[in-house]
Amino acid sequence: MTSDLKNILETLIFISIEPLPFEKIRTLLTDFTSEDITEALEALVQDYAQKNRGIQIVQVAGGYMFSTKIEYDPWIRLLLRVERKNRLSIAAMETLSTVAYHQPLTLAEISAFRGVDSSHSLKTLLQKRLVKIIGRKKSPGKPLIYRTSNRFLSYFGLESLKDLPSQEEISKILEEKQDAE
Amino acid sequence: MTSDLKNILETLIFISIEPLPFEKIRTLLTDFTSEDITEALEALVQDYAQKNRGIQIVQVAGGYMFSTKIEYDPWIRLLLRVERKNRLSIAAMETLSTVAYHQPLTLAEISAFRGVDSSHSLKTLLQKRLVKIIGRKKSPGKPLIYRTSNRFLSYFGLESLKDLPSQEEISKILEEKQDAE
Amino acid sequence: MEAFQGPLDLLLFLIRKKKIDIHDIPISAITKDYLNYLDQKEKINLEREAEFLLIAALLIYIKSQMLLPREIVQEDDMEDPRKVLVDRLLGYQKIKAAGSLLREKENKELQKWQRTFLPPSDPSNREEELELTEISLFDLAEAFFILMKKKERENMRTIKGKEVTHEEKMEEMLDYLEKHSFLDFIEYFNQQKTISEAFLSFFCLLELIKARIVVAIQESLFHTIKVWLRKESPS
Repeated sequence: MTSDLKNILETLIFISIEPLPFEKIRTLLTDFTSEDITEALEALVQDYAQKNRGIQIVQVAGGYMFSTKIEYDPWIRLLLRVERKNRLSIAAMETLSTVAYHQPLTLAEISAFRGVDSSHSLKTLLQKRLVKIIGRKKSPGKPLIYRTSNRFLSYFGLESLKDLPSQEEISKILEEKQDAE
Repeated sequence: MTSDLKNILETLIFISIEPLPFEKIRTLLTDFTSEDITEALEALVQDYAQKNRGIQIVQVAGGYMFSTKIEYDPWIRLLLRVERKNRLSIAAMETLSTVAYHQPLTLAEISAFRGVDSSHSLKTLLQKRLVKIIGRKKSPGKPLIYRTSNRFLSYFGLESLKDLPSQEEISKILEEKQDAE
Repeated sequence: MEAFQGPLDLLLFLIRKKKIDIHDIPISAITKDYLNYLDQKEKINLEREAEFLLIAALLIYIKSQMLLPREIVQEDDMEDPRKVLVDRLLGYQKIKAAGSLLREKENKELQKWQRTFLPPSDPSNREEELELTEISLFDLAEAFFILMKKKERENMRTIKGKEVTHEEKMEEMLDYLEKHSFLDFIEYFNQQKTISEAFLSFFCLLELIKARIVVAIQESLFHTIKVWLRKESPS
């Protein structure tokens, strides 16, 4: 029975193109308890985490999904005949980091944090669906308010915003930089 | 090494949109002999054929590909039904935006604007309560008149319809997109 | 100026270069460095220039504040005129550092690949498959007629090709399938030279599907329809 539950979970995660949230699994599998599902999920993730597997189940953006393991990237690019995937520009990354740590906020606020006009980078991020409009601010001019999207989370392999680099990690980076110079 | 070859094969089959032919694999993996590849493929297919797996590797149209197992089809259908229900199709999204920006209006007006019959999308939107009927037009046939609902506003985090992103704001983003392409 | 994301970036660079404590910036010296740097650069993007000058003005303002004789007040109440700047620099520094950590994650994630298509269900289970991933003839016809409309609009060239017979077309399609292993519906129909030939190949395709020689699958909603030769097709 447990093996069957594990198989069902494997199938559901496999068939889902977007990260499959635990809550959704629970509403689908009404015959199983939350504990059973949690346990089977853990066992399944564990199965794929083994060395002798090329694919894995990752937890991103609040859900489970299949992805390949990093070390096989060269082979995939060989198969698909593609170069390395494009990275965000420095400006876009800075803008995204600003949104991530200070959200929700407006374009003017982003530009103030960065000291430069950020409309161009923000457009790029909207197009890439890494940032979304969530409404308007109740202030003069009623500027649009922005937030990071679920896609942002899966783009960086984060389960939730709580997994953003912490204050300690950031401080560590800054100290290292100081030491290096 | 054999395990690594098996992992590579697993990854390639996983990511390939079409069934992956043996010949293609051979031309990609020049470091391995045909025998090694055959052997690793068989082992891989065998791995997945075990009872305690929900997915499998099958040979179709002269190639290898992942597929789910028959016995889990009911679960897949359950998931897809839920997903489909929750997702707005492109047509529905188009219809919704037409209503949002041109309300109040009739079905004929929506269809004329989109250039396609929009009765189906409109039905979906009514079911999702994103659009509501507010009365009948005093014109031949007395067609129903539609508007977006309060639920629409709260769904998109808007206080009022005045807060919808303006034509200028959106066209700024879209123009950029065209430039990028 | 290209190398710096903006004036704050430049300031941070100058502060680090001189190994200055960010909480105790010697404003006079750093202002001099900053203005020198602006002078060195001849080509400044006009848009950016305003932003760089804005911070220059802030620096000069802070400098002037610091030169003013301080009133005798309690240390605690005294606001350091540099505080505004220091807060901004610290905030920006944090954003930049977080960005570099996110960059590491990005590098890692970009090497992972996800499927972007729906995998088919077990192909041996055809009845089930029909329901799930195989598209109906209606879908196929609909897609086709939309296509035809488009073709008509494009004022398709009416160069008369040679008359193609039903058998020839059928054979041509099977050859194509055998060679390419699959056939992209939209692409294939776009390649047809005349409307009548396109119609003919469409009806051939319907026959091949009905005879269960090929299978048509739409990988995900709104994607192109792909036609595959069934492996165990009746010959």
